[in-house]
Amino acid sequence: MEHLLTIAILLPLASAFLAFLLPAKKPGAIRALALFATGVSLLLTLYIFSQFDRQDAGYQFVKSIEWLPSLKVNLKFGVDGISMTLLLLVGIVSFCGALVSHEIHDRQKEYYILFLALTTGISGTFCAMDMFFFYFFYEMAVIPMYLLIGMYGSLPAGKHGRTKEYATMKLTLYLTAGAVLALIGLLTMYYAGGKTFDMVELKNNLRLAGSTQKWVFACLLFGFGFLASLFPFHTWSPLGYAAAPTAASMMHAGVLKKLGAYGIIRLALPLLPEGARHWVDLLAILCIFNILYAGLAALTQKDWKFVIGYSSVSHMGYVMLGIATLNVIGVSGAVLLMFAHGVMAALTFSLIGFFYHQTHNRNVPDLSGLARKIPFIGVCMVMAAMASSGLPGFANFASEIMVFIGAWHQGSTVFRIATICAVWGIVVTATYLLWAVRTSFFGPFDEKWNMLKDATTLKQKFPYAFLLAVLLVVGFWPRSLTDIIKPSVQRILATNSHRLAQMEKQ
Amino acid sequence: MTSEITLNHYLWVSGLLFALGIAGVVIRRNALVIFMALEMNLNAANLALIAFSKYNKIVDGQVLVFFIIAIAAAEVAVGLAIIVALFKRKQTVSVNELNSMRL
Amino acid sequence: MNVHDTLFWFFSIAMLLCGVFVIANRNPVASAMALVLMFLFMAGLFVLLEAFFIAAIQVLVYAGAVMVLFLFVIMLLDIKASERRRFAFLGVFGGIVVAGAFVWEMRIILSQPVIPLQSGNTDLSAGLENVVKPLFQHYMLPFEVTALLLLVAMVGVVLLSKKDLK
Amino acid sequence: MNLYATQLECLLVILGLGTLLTDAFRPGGDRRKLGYLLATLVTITLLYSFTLAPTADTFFHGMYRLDSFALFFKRLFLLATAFVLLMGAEFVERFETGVAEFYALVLLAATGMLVIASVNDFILLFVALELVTITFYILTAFLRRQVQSLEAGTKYLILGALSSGFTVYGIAYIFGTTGTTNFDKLATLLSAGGSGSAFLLGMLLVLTGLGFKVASVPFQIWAPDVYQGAPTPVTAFLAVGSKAAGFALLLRVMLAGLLPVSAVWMPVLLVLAAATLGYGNLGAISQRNIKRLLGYSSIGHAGYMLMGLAAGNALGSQAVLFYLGQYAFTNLCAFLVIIAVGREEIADYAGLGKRSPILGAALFLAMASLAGIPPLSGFFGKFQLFAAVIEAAQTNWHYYILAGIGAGAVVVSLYYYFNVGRAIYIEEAKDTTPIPVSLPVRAGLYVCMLAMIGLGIYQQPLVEAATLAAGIFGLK
Amino acid sequence: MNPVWIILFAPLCAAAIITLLTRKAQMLSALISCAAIITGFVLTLQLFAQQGNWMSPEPLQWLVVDNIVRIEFGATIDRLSILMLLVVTGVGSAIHIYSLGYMKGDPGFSRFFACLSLFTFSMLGIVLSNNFIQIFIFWELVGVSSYLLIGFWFEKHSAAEAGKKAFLTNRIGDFGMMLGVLLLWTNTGTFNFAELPAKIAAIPSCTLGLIGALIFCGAVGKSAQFPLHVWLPDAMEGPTPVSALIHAATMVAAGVYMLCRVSFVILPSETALTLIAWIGGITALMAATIAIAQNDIKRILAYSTLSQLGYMVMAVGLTGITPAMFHLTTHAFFKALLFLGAGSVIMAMHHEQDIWKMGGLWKKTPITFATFMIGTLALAGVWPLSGFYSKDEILLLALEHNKALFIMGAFTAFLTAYYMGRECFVVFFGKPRDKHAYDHAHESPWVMTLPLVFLAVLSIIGGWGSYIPHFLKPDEHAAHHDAWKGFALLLVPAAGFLLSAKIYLKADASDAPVKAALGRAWTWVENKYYFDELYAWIIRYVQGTIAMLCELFDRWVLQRLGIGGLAGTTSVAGKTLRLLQTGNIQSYAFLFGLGVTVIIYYVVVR
Repeated sequence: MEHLLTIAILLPLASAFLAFLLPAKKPGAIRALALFATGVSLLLTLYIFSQFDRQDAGYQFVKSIEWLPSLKVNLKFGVDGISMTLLLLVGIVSFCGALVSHEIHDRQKEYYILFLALTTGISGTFCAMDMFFFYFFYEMAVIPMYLLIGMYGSLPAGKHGRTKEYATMKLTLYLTAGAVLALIGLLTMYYAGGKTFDMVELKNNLRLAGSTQKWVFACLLFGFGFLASLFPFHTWSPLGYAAAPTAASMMHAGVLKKLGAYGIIRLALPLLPEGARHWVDLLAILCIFNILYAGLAALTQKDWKFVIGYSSVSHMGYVMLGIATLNVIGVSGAVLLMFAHGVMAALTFSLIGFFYHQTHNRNVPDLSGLARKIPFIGVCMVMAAMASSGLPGFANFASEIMVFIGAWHQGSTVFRIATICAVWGIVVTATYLLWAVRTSFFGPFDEKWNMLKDATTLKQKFPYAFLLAVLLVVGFWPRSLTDIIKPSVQRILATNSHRLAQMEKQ
Repeated sequence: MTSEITLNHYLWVSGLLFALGIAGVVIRRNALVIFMALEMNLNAANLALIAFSKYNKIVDGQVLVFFIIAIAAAEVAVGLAIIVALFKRKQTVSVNELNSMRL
Repeated sequence: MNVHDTLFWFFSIAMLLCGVFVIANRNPVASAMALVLMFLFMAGLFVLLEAFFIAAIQVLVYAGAVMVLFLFVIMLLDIKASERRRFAFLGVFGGIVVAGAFVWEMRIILSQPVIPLQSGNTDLSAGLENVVKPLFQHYMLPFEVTALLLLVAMVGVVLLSKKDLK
Repeated sequence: MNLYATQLECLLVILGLGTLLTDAFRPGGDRRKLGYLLATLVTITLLYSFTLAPTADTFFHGMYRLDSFALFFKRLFLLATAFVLLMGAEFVERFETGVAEFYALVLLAATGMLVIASVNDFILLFVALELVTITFYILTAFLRRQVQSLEAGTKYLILGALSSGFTVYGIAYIFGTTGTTNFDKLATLLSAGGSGSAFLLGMLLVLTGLGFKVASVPFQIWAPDVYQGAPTPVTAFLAVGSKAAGFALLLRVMLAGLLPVSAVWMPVLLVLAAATLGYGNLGAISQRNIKRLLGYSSIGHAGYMLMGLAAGNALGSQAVLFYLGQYAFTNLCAFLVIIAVGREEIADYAGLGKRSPILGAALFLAMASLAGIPPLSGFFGKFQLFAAVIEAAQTNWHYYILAGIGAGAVVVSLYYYFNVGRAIYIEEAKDTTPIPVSLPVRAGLYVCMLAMIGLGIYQQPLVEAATLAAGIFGLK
Repeated sequence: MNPVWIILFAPLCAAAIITLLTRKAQMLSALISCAAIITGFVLTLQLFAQQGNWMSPEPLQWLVVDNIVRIEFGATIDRLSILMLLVVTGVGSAIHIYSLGYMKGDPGFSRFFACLSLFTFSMLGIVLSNNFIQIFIFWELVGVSSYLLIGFWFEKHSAAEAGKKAFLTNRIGDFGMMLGVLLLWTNTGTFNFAELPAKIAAIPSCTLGLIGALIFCGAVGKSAQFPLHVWLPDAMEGPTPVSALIHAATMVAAGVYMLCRVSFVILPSETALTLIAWIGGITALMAATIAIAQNDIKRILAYSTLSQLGYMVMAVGLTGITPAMFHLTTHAFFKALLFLGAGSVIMAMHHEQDIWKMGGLWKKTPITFATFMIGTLALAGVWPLSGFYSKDEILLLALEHNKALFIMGAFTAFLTAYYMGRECFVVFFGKPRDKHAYDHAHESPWVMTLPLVFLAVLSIIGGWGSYIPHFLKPDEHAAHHDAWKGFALLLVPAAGFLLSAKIYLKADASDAPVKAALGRAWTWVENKYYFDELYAWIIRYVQGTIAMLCELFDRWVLQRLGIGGLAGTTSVAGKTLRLLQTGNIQSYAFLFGLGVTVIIYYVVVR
């Protein structure tokens, strides 16, 4: 029972090793293994979710293995409401990602090994209760991502001579730059917390002067901000997604990106209250840029993946805005939005992958009236676009409205302005998404796309339908997640304010 | 009759010789002469060691000089062998023609 | 000024002049000859410092063996006149800068007397015994290592100079 | 007793002399098999070394130690030697002549390194150092038909001799100003009394010599040329053995002998570490020759390790040892692949992942480990070093600057390492013929990969060994 | 289970079942959809019959975070919502049945009914909402189902474009509404309609005005008020039943309904009221003027809808909640009737919508003609049809409160009669302009005519006895205006009809005399005051420019200058450093020596 979580996290990695031993000539077996690993992981996650004690705000299913006594490193996994939500997201997206990976025909063995390693890297980060392993898994995603994009990606030529090699290198460098920046902050916290990597202990022991907190928080904020594509560190993101193969885009935009925001919520907010208070205003301003600027930039894009890429930058602005509010509703909204946007981005990228695989063209103006040939994909795409632009009924709406309320509730002028911009942002989002959907799926049918085939069998439809269903279920009943997110967020913020009070007393 | 010559005098001589050695390495392009300059460096160290040994009344300095001389001999042998081999290939001992690797 | 001091000045100045000659002379043969002289004057300084054993080795190994090797190689290679090119200005400048900087720093370092933290009481002038005995007692390991080094040098020189290639 | 302490050295000397004799008596033997045999024997020696117990005693009148630090490095050198012999065996065709001598020289150099691991006296230090260095002059110039090899040899020779001159001059001053050459006595004397500027001169000049060995700025300048020109097994030996020897000395001298004056040398190392990081990583950016790239990279890694030394705390010294340990596996892995491929231009590695999956995977993992990405051992090495620097920064904020530069270096290094990775996996091969990989090389690669991944995930064994080894300095 | 939930969720279930299961079986799908709404209608009638003994069901806690935010999912059942439920389910049922005939044979038949059911669900949701967030949720859902239905024939360029336009325009309105809701929430701490009225008084009046104005933005978008009216005429690209249901009877009225629902926010603020009244008045007049120059049978009706919505909004602005709802109800009857009639005409003419290609149809399609005439008269406000009662109440209200608005309203009424007259005369009288089409024209099947008749009856009797205002405000007797004023106002539509009859009631009628009389004004009116062009210009140049600037900033400043610059600097630094690596030993030795001296300098000398 207590090992379940560890198994759910490490199963994909173990399968990657197993796949390494399988002969490359049997891609079918490797694919089956990958599906099995991600599927079982998902089921275990769902089981853990069902057993999750909704009243308890702390970590559950904690399992600690002593790892490196000299540095006091323990392999310690546990989930609280926030991690639980995001672990669920990893399970869902990775399973669907594995499902839609049938489009890969070349070097499948390496592909699935990388994909599985990536999955463990991400879920490990979400559940690590030890800062070392948090960072370990955080960085572990770099290699698989680099190779997945480099080996299996594609970037239509001509866009200012940018190649997939350039894209993947840029992405890797950005993420690493952010990671090492965060590392400096994390290590400072390690020493200030009496040399412990354990997040729980750290919460009790950390002593940092206000002035130090300010720059340590900055390290974490911008360090993690690179991955969360915070303005102006976002430029890797659309390019990287555009170049990535379908499943990698799904994992990256859907899940990996959330690691950045998760890091801030998990480590920076509770432990560095003074720093947080110092930086939130700037963060809110950057969020405005994220939301509006990236949204407007998305308006000018022609490539479907660039549109969605900029859109995801824009959405991360909402997440960061939610975090910046430092109140329960805003931060809970941010967590829920991480989930919602993760599923939505995965859905969108998988849909793009579906038709791109057949058309080898994802330039929006070149496509027209696709809905006639691929109505199922068209319907899903419309729904994804609607979800993305915050339509009620989808999880995104519930989370976005929480972010709005939270940000408005925060009360300062900066946040009021940010909220107004954020609300306007959904108009902008709707503008470019509807344009893209309308241009490529609606309108007169272009005969050159006559060869397109729709998803007809249940097997083909499943990943898309599943992702949509998740969005709808959470959208109709957001409390299925907010009820577990809220206590944990509350706890984190309570730590934050408790520390602040302590510091003011001193 | 006391000597006006102190340890520092010897160290000065040694230091100047060492400086000459460095200068020689930088200035000369003939590998053989460079090698001679390097020998001067070692000799400067020898002188310092002997002087220290004398003024500190500790024998270790002299012992080290013994090793240095032996090693210097070996080094010269190896060095000259390499230079000869190089000359055979390139017909030159000028070090500024050794630039087949750069970037 | 006593004899010791006079000899010190003579040997030192002569040695340094020889040193200058070594690096300033464009003819390698002349450089080598100056180097021999330098070694000899150095040996003189060693004698002044009562290091007779070392002085003897200096003459034997350096002035004898090493210099012969040098001269031999110079002759062997028969470097043509074209090789004796003029000095490169930058090289000269650089050499003088570095050497000058070093000397300047030495001037500051040696502006006060160098006093050791501890000193011994070995009488070095008493004879070879005081020098050679520790060599084979205390310093057996370095001695062995040096022996290996000479072996290495031998193997290396043979290898590098072997004419035929199997 | 003394013989007991030096038994590993003795074994290597016997092996080396035996090799020379074998060559003399059986000139026509299969040199490749001889290499494998020697590699196996050295491996056995390595395994045997684990039966030795560290001791606090000194040998040879306080000159030689067989403490855990010494043993750690001895094992490291034996490991490197075994691999270099294996590489030598793979390199047989390109040597044309003197293969047995090559093995013998490698073994003798290794002997020097083993001594270096144990030095406790400047005289022994100098002699052992010269044994290693002079052997390397020969090894570097070993391919005497190739201009590059000779050129590299000449450069290494002249600059090495220059640095020897500095070292010995420095030793002279340390001896002259303290009256001793023994590290322990030195530490006692220094902690009792002050030191003048003449002593500092001596110390810095010794530092120069050691800096040369580890290729630290500003004494790094030889590294790229020599790495490129030397025969590949020798480059590997330089990168792994010689560099580790330099660090062994640096640690021993600085932490055992000169610790009382750490206030003087720590800032120097701080600056040198920063400069070394910058130089190595920036210089590597546009390299096209993989050996030269690794030369620059080795400068960069020297910078990382200097970070640990500059931090001057227990974690830092331990981290340096850990780093060296994992760096050995990583670099040996890379060089094994380079030898197996037999080409040096990075462009020649295009499509390696398809031509030979094992070589591709091994080189890619090596590059990723050098770049410091989990779950590979390089990551944990860097992590510890950064942790050490941040620890030092808690009392001296300048170390944050060092950490920042280190962070920048990590990012830059990722670029050039992944450029190699790109060639391996992303670029299309021009030449798609599969590359045969011999069984011993395959075994070696598996060992290295296993070590890289194993030490990356389960760091405890090496950390424990490193902690024990670094523990002798008694740092906090 | 409270019947309200059945009313609300039956259409959603129908939509889900059709999408997931019965998409292939077209007729079954359609019947499921019809059954759902008719069930709703029956249950609503049952509720209606209970007359005041209503129980609002226990709300679900949809989203609860601390005590700060508590968003419920509940249902308000009161007179207002029941009236609206009746309208939606009643008119909706008629239109569903009509669609069975109208959409027959369309490949997207099932999809059409699924969307229609989804729309019904959303619309009922708006009606039943008991808090602002819930109403916003359904508000958006209505928007999306409207988007889907307008773009139903998605392969038609204009349809796809119109759907997008409608959605986006609505979004702009919702933007304001969302902000208004947030502002209201910060001032009161609740979203709930039941709790809000008590807390309104505490809000400062200028804030309240702002809140009212912002919330009104939502209504502006949804009810297509000036200046966001542009989407509604384009929405006629959808199938005609959709135009009838969504863009005439129900959805566009949602804005008015919402204003009535939240009247407690609006009524206390004079500023908001004035704004609302004037926007309504302007919309009414402007739309009516545009309608006189349109040639598309549905577009004329669309502008007429705009105009009528303007009346309702104006009524709200003049504090006339009851008149607004009254007119909303009657308008739903007769406008749905008119649209369905138009649809029938279009069917008869084989999907021809240009009135100038029709003519003399009254003989061919008698039922359609008769019902259409009833609708027209009701719309024009002719006694004793329903429009007369409801419109008169508004006009008289305006007369009481604001003379200027009254004049505008009255003139609008004149224009209404005029353009409706024009449409009727051109379509049904005169000589057939397209002989071929005329010959093949035929009356629609009974599934289509039956709803026409049903709605015609409602249009006639809807206003009798002021039953609706009474139902809304049972304890308050509707202000009895002087009857003579009402009858005096009859002169206005009469004049309109007469004028249009004079111009258009002839065999070869044309716009030429009007065009000549109006001159430049005609061009303006014909081009809808160039609003579309203005907005297109704004979108292209203002938004396009900003977006382009962002893109350029991203590409050049951030990527090229920032990242490229950083990367470039790094690589230049690398290249510069490598200049040291000349390969020349002399320079190496020099650097080596220099390094040593520099270190010595810094440590020893300095």
